[in-house]
Amino acid sequence: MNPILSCHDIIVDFDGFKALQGVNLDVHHGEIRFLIGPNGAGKTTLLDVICGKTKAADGKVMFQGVDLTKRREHEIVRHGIARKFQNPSVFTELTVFENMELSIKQNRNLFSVMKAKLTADEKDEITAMLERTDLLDRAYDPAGLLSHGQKQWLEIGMQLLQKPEVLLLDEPIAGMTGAEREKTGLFIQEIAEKCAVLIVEHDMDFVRNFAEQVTVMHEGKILCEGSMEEVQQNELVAEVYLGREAKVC
Amino acid sequence: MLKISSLKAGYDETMVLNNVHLEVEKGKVVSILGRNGAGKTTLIKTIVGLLKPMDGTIYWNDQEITHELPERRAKKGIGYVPQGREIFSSLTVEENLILGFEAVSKKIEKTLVLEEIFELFPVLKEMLKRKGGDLSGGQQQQLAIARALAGQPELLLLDEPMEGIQPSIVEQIQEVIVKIASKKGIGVVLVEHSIDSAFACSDEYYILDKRTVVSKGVVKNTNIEDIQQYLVV
Amino acid sequence: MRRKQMIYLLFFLILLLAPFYLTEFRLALLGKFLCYAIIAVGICLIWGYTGILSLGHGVYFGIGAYCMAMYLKLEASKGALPDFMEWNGVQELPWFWKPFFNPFFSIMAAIFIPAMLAAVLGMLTFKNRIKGVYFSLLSQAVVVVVVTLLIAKQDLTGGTNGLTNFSTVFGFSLSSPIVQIVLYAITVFALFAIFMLSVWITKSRLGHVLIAIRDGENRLRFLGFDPAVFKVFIYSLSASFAGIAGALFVLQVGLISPSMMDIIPSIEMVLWVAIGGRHSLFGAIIGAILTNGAKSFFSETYPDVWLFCLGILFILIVVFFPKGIAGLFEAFPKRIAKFFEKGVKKGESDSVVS
Amino acid sequence: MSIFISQLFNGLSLGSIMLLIALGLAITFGLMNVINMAHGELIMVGAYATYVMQLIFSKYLPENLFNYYYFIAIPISFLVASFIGYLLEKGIIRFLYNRPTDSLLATWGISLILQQIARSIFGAPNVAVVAPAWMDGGWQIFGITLPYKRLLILSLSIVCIALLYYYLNKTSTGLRIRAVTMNRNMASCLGIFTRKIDSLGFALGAGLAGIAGCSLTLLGPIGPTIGTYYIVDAFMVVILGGIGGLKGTIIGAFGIGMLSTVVEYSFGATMAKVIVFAVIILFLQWKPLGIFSYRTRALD
Amino acid sequence: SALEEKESSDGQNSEQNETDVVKVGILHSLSGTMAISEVSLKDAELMAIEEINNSGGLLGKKIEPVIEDGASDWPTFAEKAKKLLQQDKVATIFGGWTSASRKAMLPVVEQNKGLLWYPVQYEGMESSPNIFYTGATTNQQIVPAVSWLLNNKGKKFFLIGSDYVFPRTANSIIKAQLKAEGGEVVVEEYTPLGHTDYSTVINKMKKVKPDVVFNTLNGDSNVAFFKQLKDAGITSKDVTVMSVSIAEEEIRGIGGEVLAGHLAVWNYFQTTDIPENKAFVEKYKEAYGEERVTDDPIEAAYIAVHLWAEAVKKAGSFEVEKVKEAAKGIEYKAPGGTVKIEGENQHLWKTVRIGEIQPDGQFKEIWNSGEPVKPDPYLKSYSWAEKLSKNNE
Ligand SMILES: Nc1ncnc2c1ncn2[C@@H]1O[C@H](COP(=O)(O)OP(=O)(O)OP(=O)(O)O)[C@@H](O)[C@H]1O
Ligand SMILES: Nc1ncnc2c1ncn2[C@@H]1O[C@H](COP(=O)(O)OP(=O)(O)OP(=O)(O)O)[C@@H](O)[C@H]1O
Ligand SMILES: NC(N)=O
Ligand SMILES: [Mg+2]
Ligand SMILES: [Mg+2]
Repeated sequence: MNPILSCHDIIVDFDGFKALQGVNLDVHHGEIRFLIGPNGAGKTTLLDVICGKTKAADGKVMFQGVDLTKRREHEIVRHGIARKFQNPSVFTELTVFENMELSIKQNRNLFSVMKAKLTADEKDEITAMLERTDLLDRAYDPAGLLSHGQKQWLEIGMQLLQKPEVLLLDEPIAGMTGAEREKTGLFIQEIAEKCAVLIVEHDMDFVRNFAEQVTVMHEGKILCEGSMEEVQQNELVAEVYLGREAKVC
Repeated sequence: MLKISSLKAGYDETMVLNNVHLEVEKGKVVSILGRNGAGKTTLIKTIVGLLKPMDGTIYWNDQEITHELPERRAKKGIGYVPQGREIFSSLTVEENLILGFEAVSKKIEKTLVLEEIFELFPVLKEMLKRKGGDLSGGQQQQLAIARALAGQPELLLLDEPMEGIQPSIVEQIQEVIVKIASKKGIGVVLVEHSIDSAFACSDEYYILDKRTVVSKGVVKNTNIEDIQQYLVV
Repeated sequence: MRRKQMIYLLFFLILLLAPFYLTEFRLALLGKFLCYAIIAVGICLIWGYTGILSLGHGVYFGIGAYCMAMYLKLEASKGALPDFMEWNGVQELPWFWKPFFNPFFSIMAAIFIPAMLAAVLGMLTFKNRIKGVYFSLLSQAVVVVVVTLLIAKQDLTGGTNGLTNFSTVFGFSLSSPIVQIVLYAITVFALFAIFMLSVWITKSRLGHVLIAIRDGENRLRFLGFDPAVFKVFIYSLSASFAGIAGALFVLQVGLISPSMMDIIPSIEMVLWVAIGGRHSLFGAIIGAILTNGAKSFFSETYPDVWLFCLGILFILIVVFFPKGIAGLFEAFPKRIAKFFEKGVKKGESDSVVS
Repeated sequence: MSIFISQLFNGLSLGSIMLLIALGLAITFGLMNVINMAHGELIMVGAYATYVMQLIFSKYLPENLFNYYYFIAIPISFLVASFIGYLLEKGIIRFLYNRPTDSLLATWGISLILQQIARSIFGAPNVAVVAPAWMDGGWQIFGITLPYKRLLILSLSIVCIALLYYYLNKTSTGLRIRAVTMNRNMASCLGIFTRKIDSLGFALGAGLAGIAGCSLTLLGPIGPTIGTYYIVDAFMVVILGGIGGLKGTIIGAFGIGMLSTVVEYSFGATMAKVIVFAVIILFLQWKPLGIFSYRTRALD
Repeated sequence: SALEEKESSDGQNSEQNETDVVKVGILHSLSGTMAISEVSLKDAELMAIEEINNSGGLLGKKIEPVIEDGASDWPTFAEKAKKLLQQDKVATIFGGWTSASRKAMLPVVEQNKGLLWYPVQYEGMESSPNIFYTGATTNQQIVPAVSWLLNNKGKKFFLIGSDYVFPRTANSIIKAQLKAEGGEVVVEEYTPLGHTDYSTVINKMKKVKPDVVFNTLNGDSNVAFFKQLKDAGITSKDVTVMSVSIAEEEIRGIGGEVLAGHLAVWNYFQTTDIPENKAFVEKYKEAYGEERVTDDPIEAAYIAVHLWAEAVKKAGSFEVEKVKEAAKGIEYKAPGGTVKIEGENQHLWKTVRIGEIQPDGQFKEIWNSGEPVKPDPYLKSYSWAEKLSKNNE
């Protein structure tokens, strides 16, 4: 099977500091791929490159045969790549509902937006998403009033409403309680039936529970790839990243 | 040394906390648990002074500080690691750390303190000249903790400090928390989402829900299953 | 909701009936203020809703006004060269003046030239992601450029004197009270139409996109929207509102000069909206009318100290009532009580959370 | 050739004036994020302070001291302007941190009021500041005259920038100022007395405006509305240089100074103004955050 | 209301006969950049009004001034003029300084059939039936100054002016005149209003070494220009600067010693040595302070009030049409010498004077025209000006 998204030899250079030094990564449809690695390994930077926020000094990002490297952010999103940031970023002055309304898959050019009316289908869709993210009773509150965790949920919900082909999640469960993590994990599994999910996460329990494929990054390079068990065996991974945890299991 | 009674706090019109009582003793690690939006951050912000309480009192070493400014509280020994890190993004890592010393009024050997910190977080030493904002998420989190430690606090307030930090360092931090609490006699308030990691390093726990403390106790005597219910969504 | 609509309707009705209860002079003043209110609605759209602070709307107002004024000047010159051209040694009517013999062209130009200029400027700056204060100050630089050029090319533009001394519009004498009343009525209708259009925009999904841009345009990019396109659109729209206001202004006031497009008037335009309430279109209208009313009143009553009064009024409103008059009506009693408690901390609560 | 050299000097001189008028703004606006439209009026305050010093010296002090009044006037205008800045901060500005657009509007109101106050105290017409006799004339070199006053202003601006650079980057108060202006809440949680630092920062910026005013008395008019002549230029320098750093402000100031003089020589002052502003507008298209700017990784 | 007012607006001034005061409007910039100059005009006009009131008023009525602030903003001038005429129903307005403010008020006074007295020298090319011009027009200031300079100083002229209407028009007149009379313009420079750096202009001046600098800069820029000229080591001995907008009031804001030796052309100086002026200066200083000075626009504003009063007395009425008719040919002993209202264009016959600035800030008159010069706003009597004025009338 062809990868839906593939990165070739990505190099990112911040004024001399090479945050990524030739990263190759393939993501396939319907896969949940975890990206782990020490702080500063370049995980966020890689996501930034894929979604167009950071420009690579060299290398190529291919998505379903299209070269995304030179595209602008919103074009990349329209191709079907959604991104959730490490810090929750929602529109604080819009209500939760309106946040979601803007996120549904729709024609986003000026004139379509001008004419757009909320259809019954869209409304159902949003309501369903509100329910799943436990925000139904806050639907008409400004998103700015939500707590950190609630914003995280809202943002995940928003990204899903876009019906992406590839979903990039940067530490999605940060700040969530155990039960919520579980719920999010299941949620992600469900999502992965329809699209590929690329997740950056530091919580090993979570990774163990939900990972199919794990990619470990270190110092701007891919260190190794495989299932969680395989990865754990790797000495270097244990040393630079997992610490004692590796031994526990 | 910290005693909060009948605290009522919130934002503008919305009340988030009501009738909260909390006590922290020297050398003890107290963790605060609760669902998202339960008001953990709100509580911490009220303790550091960023939020004015609507009602209730806060005592620090038997002195009332309910209405004091955050900077005064900091000088009195309350250190704070906020949720979201709040690094000074266009200052260098070094400058961020130096600012940590602001809270210290007595003379100290700053290089020694820094050495200690670098032992804990070696990355920071490598990145002294880099801008705080350029660090990765986890590096920033480490910097935020380091900055708070530099202030030699008597009470350390940590709002989800492990968020975004790689597992090996999480372990280290947990160790550090235990160590500084017991060895230096520093009180620690630790906001955590995961019971496991909270219980791994704390002595007491409080659980916030429905605007107030619904359960509290000593970690040693508590069965995790018994309190799980408060954290289920 | 209902109640609001009733208030709007009542307000426009009162405006429409003004010729029956105001003297000719006061009516002319009100007509002028309503032109300002049209600008205010446009500024409210870009500033209050979209978060674009333009300190250069005087330029669009001025261009609209000049377009109309050129027609009026040509009509007043009755086929001869406009007077100022003669004494500046211009021999022949410059090419770009010629289309303005046609009143309909002039009206269209007053609407579309500002919009086009705004679109070009917006295209450049918004696509290059210039925003916030940078954009505001840049728009100020544009004012300097345009005004300096207008003044320097006085043989073609009338220089500092601007264009004035008109006689007729469509053949009717501009000084006739009936014509003035008709022009006033047209202004009321224009304001009404522009207000309704703006209300509709803000209530639609487009309006939500605008607010999202204000909140965080980078985030919006990652929902697949191109903020630049929306910003260019709304900015041009608001420029064309200013242009319409300019055209109506010239018809009623009989004068346009570069000093009316300069930095000071441009900032004042923003102040009207700030005072009325930046997040409220209706507030913007009220703000424009009241601020200018107050200015006229103070300067008539206390010609020596009126600047003090006005300055203090600005400061008080901006500092203590950031939502302006509209905000006052929303929560008057609560604010007063709360202000003293909160003091400094107001408006800061969001920075630690984000 | 001599024209070339003297134009070069004029460019430097104009740049140094630009730098002086922008320096205070680089703090109040660049660092503290207050869009201080009253900056021009603080310049005016400095100018009037100099005028008053001159009056005092000529009326009440022995004549031979008059030659030195200017050296007293520099610190006095700094102090007077920073005191007024301090009062403004205490009374109004402190409510406006994190509300940049509101700060623009409120300081606009402040500028109206300060102008009117000046008019009530000193009258509407301009006042004359007589420079000490030794400042007349200039240094003859390469067959051209470099006026002493311009040389003085050039050196003054260099001294100011050096002191300011040292203060902001090498002292702990400087670090505090930068920290507070960046994130007031966090700074206070670290134990920095933010209110004091705020007042200090604003007073410092205002004081620098005062020095600018003092130096402008040597070259230009002194009246209630002189602030309006300099305010836009000052903002242009700061945004061209890039908010937040002094390096950019210096380059911005001298860049604008040089460009203006070059263009003015061939196209006249009016076109020079148009062209310089147009160049700034276009330059910002290319570098939207100015010559030196720092981009954070954060989304907004 | 506006609907009913249609007819009454025409005969508005008549109803004032019933009361025992007559209102007049005073409309100058009391705030903004122009306040620098205009505030003194208001003072002079108020002084004249008080004089008339103290000597029994006009036609048995006291004059009541209604003061409005034009705020250095032209539409405000239009608005306030309209207000004065329509609301306050003033018998006349005294006001304005810049040409732009006059142009803004012109259609208002014409449409409302009001009357405006404009007291400042200006660029000519205008004569509205509803305006009396008490300042100099070009042939009473610029034209004689250029002739004098050609005869006494040299042929190479350097023109420097602010970039707005008066300087540009003045310079086009000067160029035409120089062409006809054998002079030469070596440089013509304009700087934007409020410009404060003249180093480049001065450099050019050094390069071309003109005989004469003809200066039409606006108020504030003059300060910068002269200070910097002096610093560059150029004194009146090196090159004479002839100014048309620098009077005693402006000199106070620059410093006499900076300007010493340079020239200005006006119709009046504080030092003009005639008895009427002695009394005027004394009274003015008494009213507003010893440190205040009088100058040409102040005098022109002062006599405007008196000229109007004379016309009213002669007409026996405050009605605009009658006053205008009566004003023709009125002579008045002004502080600057005898003036006469020219009926043809409503300007004044005035004596032209050239003065040299002294270190104390006063003028020493070095030349005058002897006789009052007939006002010729369109320069019809000068053949070289044909092109400039061909359109007018
Ligand atoms: N603009 C920049 N300038 C300089 N260095 C940068 C910049 N942005 C990122 N870096 C550096 O690049 C490296 C990779 O950062 P990145 O954020 O991708 O790490 P990460 O893997 O996401 O880490 P974490 O798990 O802590 O979030 C870090 O060392 C960081 O300091
Ligand atoms: N700035 C604010 N203004 C108004 N309401 C707020 C604000 N910040 C938080 N809230 C509300 O206060 C409640 C408690 O928020 P808080 O941030 O204290 O929760 P938390 O327990 O820290 O949650 P999390 O685990 O998600 O961080 C939430 O319901 C939230 O909606
Ligand atoms: N009329 C003038 N001097 O503008
Ligand atoms: Mg990261
Ligand atoms: Mg929290």
